[in-house]
Amino acid sequence: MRILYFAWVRDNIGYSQEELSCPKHVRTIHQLAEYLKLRSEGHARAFDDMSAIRAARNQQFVTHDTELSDADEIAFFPPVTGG
Amino acid sequence: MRILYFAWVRDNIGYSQEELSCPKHVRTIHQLAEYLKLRSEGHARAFDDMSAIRAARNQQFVTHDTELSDADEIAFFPPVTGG
Amino acid sequence: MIKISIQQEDFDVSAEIKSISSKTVGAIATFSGIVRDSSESNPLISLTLEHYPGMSEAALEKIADAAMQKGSLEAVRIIHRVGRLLPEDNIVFVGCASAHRHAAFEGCRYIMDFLKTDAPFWKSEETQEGRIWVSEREKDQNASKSWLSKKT
Amino acid sequence: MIKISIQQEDFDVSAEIKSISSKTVGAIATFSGIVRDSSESNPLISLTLEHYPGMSEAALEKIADAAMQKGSLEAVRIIHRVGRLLPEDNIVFVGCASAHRHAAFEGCRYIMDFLKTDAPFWKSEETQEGRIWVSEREKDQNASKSWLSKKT
Repeated sequence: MRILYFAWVRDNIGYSQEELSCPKHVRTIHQLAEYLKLRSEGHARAFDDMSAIRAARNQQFVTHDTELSDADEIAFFPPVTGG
Repeated sequence: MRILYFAWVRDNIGYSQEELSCPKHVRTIHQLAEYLKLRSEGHARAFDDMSAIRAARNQQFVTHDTELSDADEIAFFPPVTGG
Repeated sequence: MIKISIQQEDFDVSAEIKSISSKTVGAIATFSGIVRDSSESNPLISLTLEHYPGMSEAALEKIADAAMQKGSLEAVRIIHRVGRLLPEDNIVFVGCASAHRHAAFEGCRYIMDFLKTDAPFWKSEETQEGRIWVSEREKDQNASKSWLSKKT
Repeated sequence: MIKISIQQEDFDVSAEIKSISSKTVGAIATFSGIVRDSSESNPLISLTLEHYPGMSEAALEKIADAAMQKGSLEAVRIIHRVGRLLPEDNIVFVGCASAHRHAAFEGCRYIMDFLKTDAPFWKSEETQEGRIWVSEREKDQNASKSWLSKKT
């Protein structure tokens, strides 16, 4: 699974992407974030308040209860502020 | 009194302005148009349907019952179609 | 800042947008009215714009003033061309600059709605059938009336 | 016709307007978003725009498609700049071309409202206090939600 980070999510984590295989019990976006929090202090900081986090699965906005597959590209980022 | 004509009002009358002194009984825009109708066939054609005519007094849109003075600049024209 | 021009010459939209921009402007909305190539399904040869000099400038000033009063606009630019125009020529340009986008959009719509009903300009269209004066459209009357019933 | 660009370079509004004009277009509405010179009363040094490459293009295409479906637009042009920008620089351009002005205005407003909420771009502001990420504004969320309750 490819995971991308943008804006202050990336700033906290320290890099913009990583590849990993999730354990079987990680089945949703929310569970993935909980799992990622264990990887570093930066991850823990980034995902501390999940209400501030938006996510995309294969480049489509999705809710946190969306299910994942190992072939997905998942992105985590704050609410968008373009325009 | 200076009288200006625009668009098809002018096309009917054949010229774009004239100066005249009105008789005392001509006190409103509507009465002025009725009076002008007598001046030529073109005037009569231009003012045949007064519902199609708009007017300005000293460069402000006015209704047909507006009173006039001899120092006024009066304009007659169709509804505007700019923009 | 309000600037009004009534002119025969064309204009450059980029330059006009720059002229209403400033350090505190975050949003510029513009409208360009353009000559189409047909009139009631007849190919259009030309469009001629006539105006009431003096009154037309004052009418556009008044509309721009009202738009500035209504919303929080920093600058308004209106250019209306007159004379003989060809298909794809610019007819009119309205630009509204504001700190925020909603005010800029509303200003532009407001000015165009009232320009269509309250500014003394007249269009005549030349086709192979001859030259005819464009009639006022009821839709335009209703568009400007709709602002009167809105709270400002 | 829809054309989307995400680029570092600036653009020329006149050229972009010409690119969406055609013989049947009578009305072009545009929006330009511009970098202001301050952030919460601190002088702004620069604004940096980041995006999610691939998803950002697709998101703008989807918004432009929806705008075309909704109103009778003939052409839509969207340009969003990314990278480091300075005060008074252009950030975004939206142009909508239509036979009539109401469709052009509505298209432009619609696209900007959804661009603010549905396209993956993020702004950070550099002031003397440092660099901070701009927070989403609730007003923008409400602006795009308001379209869902309107009949199309």
